[in-house]
Amino acid sequence: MNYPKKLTKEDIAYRASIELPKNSYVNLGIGMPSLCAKYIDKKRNIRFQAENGVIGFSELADQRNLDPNLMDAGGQFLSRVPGLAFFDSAESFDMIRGGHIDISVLGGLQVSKKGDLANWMIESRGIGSIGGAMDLVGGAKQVIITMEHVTKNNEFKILEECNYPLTGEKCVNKIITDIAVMEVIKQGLLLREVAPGWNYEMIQSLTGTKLIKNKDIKTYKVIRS
Amino acid sequence: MNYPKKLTKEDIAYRASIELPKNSYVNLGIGMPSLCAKYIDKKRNIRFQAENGVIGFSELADQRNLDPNLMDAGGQFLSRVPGLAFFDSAESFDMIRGGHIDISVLGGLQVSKKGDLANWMIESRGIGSIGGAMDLVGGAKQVIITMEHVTKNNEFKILEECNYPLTGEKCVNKIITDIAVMEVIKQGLLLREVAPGWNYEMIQSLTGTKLIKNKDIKTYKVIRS
Amino acid sequence: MKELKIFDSYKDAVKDLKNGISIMIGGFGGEGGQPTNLMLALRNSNIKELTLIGNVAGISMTTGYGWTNKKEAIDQSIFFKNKQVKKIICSFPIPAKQKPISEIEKAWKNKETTVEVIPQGTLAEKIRAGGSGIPAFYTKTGLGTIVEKNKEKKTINGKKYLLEHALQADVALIKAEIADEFGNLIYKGTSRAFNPIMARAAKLTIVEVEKIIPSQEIDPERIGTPGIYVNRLVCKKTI
Amino acid sequence: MKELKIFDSYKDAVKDLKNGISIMIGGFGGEGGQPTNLMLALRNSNIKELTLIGNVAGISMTTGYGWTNKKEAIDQSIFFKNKQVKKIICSFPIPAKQKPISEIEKAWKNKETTVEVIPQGTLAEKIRAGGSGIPAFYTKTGLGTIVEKNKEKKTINGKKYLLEHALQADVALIKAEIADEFGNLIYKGTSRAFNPIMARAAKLTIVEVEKIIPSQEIDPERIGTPGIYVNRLVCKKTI
Repeated sequence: MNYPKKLTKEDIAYRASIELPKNSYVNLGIGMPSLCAKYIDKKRNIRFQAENGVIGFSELADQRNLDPNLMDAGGQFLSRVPGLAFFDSAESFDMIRGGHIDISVLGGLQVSKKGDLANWMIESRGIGSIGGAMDLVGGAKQVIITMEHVTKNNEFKILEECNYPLTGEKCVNKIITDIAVMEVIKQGLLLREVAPGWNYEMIQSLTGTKLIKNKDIKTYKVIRS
Repeated sequence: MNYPKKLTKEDIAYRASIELPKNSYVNLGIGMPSLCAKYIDKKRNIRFQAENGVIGFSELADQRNLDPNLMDAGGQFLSRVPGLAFFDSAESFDMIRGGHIDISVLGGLQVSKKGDLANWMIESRGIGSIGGAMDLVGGAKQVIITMEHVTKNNEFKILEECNYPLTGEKCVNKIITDIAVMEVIKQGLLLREVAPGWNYEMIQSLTGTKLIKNKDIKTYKVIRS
Repeated sequence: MKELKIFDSYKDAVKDLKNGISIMIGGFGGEGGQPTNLMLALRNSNIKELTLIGNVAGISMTTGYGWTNKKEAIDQSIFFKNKQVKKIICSFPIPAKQKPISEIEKAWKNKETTVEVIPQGTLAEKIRAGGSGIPAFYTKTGLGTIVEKNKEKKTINGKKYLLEHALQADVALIKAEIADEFGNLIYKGTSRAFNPIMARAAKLTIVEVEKIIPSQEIDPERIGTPGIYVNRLVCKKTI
Repeated sequence: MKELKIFDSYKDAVKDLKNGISIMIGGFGGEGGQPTNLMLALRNSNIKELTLIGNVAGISMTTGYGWTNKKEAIDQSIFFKNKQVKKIICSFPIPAKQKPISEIEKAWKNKETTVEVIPQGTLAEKIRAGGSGIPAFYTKTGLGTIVEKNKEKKTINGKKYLLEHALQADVALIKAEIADEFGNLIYKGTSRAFNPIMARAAKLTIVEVEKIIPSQEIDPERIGTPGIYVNRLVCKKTI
């Protein structure tokens, strides 16, 4: 099959940023998820939390003003904006595990049709880093996964069952990839949006599980403000 | 039996204060135990903790300078000395339950020969206040009970078994009363000191369990500095 | 996706609360850290069949406990006197002295109210667990006492412990010194007590503060409760 | 009855530690909150067969993670390179990228070190429990994953949870910004992380601080760790 151009990481991050409602508290994972922050209009009052013990940040520090005591969980230095609060690791996970975070945006290695997520270990490596991911997928009110739809070698990442070690069972609510936006519903994965030029059949051909066709499949929003 | 004069509450508190070693962290219960603080020389660096979330205090506030935000667990207002620290109730009991407090001095209604303590409810009243006592007797490294040796009606308070509801089992290390100082040892209660003019037989006659006679029974220290 | 609401009336801040709910009341006992104005508004609201959760249950009005001016003392007694309480969960319901008899003891004797007494540290940890996604934990506090009645026991590393469950509530009424417009809270001295843990353990957290200042002026290092836990702020003078 | 000891040499502060002990290392990962000078002193001490406990295990030296000057990055790799580690308990042992291969991954591949990976929130709570007299607690984190292997499960209010046990250590090496002569500690910004909970969970807590000031000058409202948990302070410039 001849496929149209896929979207960029920035497009995925922008699309994910649209999912974050006004006044929400959000934890962004390392890498692609962390790019979301760039696309948030301040008026939306979205406040980010990081596992290492900070809430209320909105932007990264200027490279000339890096403070080792003001970092996010991805190791990026933050800008000192009004309304920050700090706390230790126990309290940080009270917040996460206790169900207080509205949305967790994470990267994914594999997602199953039931919403199982694998994102912490490539089986063959035999060792991996869990970090805060298992707490986040269990604790956040909503979990959004941002990732490429298939691997570099065109292997499926959206599957009947994950074969990498799981991060969590039935924990994913939405998947945003470089070609599609899917929602996890009871019956499986509902295809809601496709990237410009793509259609259901093309997306299905790159997906390891049957996608449910929404009656109104929209085009993926890629126009950034 | 004709008994000599009993000691005062202040004498009991003074005697208990001698038990507090240099550099120790101590929690004093409401009432008689709280009087201990008066007799501590500052050089001994004894630092008091209170359940409501403060550590490092040493003295009560001047009556003209009462700050509602600087209180101990007995509802007494404290003096703002250098080195205080504040924390919430969860952390206060992490400290107590976690075994970090060296000594807890508490009042008692009854103590058994095994070191069981009853100090929170008079059975006939049917309702009582546990407060922090059960956590303190389980968490502190050493528990000292200060109380009158018998009730106002001359009923025994030191018994084979407590008949009031327990605060804790086998938790008491020392009992300091208005006539004697006893230590809880494996075999029972060891009489270590008697008030001036008192002897083993007199103390035994006011005690509901057999006291073990220390080979060297000392006279109770009542000379205050 | 909650929006923080700022009120300038205590009455308005509690007026939509319903009969039969569970309410945590912060502080320790005494004046400092107690949401006294919110409590008075709750009493005036006349909602009934409440389950109250808090450290004390009414020791100040009989003894003056923890009040700099003992004659002004207000405590949970106001709810018992007004017959609003179905049940109270606390660690210190009554003073040691039996006279004068407190409102809670009267209500308990008249079988108007159930009283559940919990060791203070266990109460604090149950509330902390309630806000932290910990459904239950083990502790040795209360072993060998009536507290262990009807509770599961478990031996861990050769020692016996009791299983204790998390405690949550519909509403928390708490007190802080300062807030900013994001709901970040600063406490003062010993007035932390049960306030920070209750803020996390309730579905709706209503906070009485002395003042609200702009977030530019609040010290992030001093925040005891981040605004994520706060739904309503009440202060007579706002920004 | 501990006496707080103040050192002006990192080497002296760790010189009596013995082979085979368990050591918690504070911070989160990266420069802020990491007791870097104490870690270097521990590496130089050459004590072996250590069990290390901490959030990370060596991601900064391969990726520059969390360092303002990435070339200066120091992390737990120094102990693996020096073959001092029997076991490490952590949440984030290795970076996602496989090249360059980190010292811990080498040591693990060579079977010199056992690596136990724990979800970060569970690790934090296990350490908190260790210092708080809570022997075990339930959490849903890790359910349905390899984390649940060999762990007890329990159904509470109709939902399944895992039993997790407390974690303690012989020694904690932690970092704070400011201390007073009682050992009260103040942290700065995101450099709290695992430091306050580790301070409570070890038999011997050694703290690296930027400065020690007289207690008259320390703000009691800002103290993150009360001195009761601190045994040793190290600072190059003391009072």
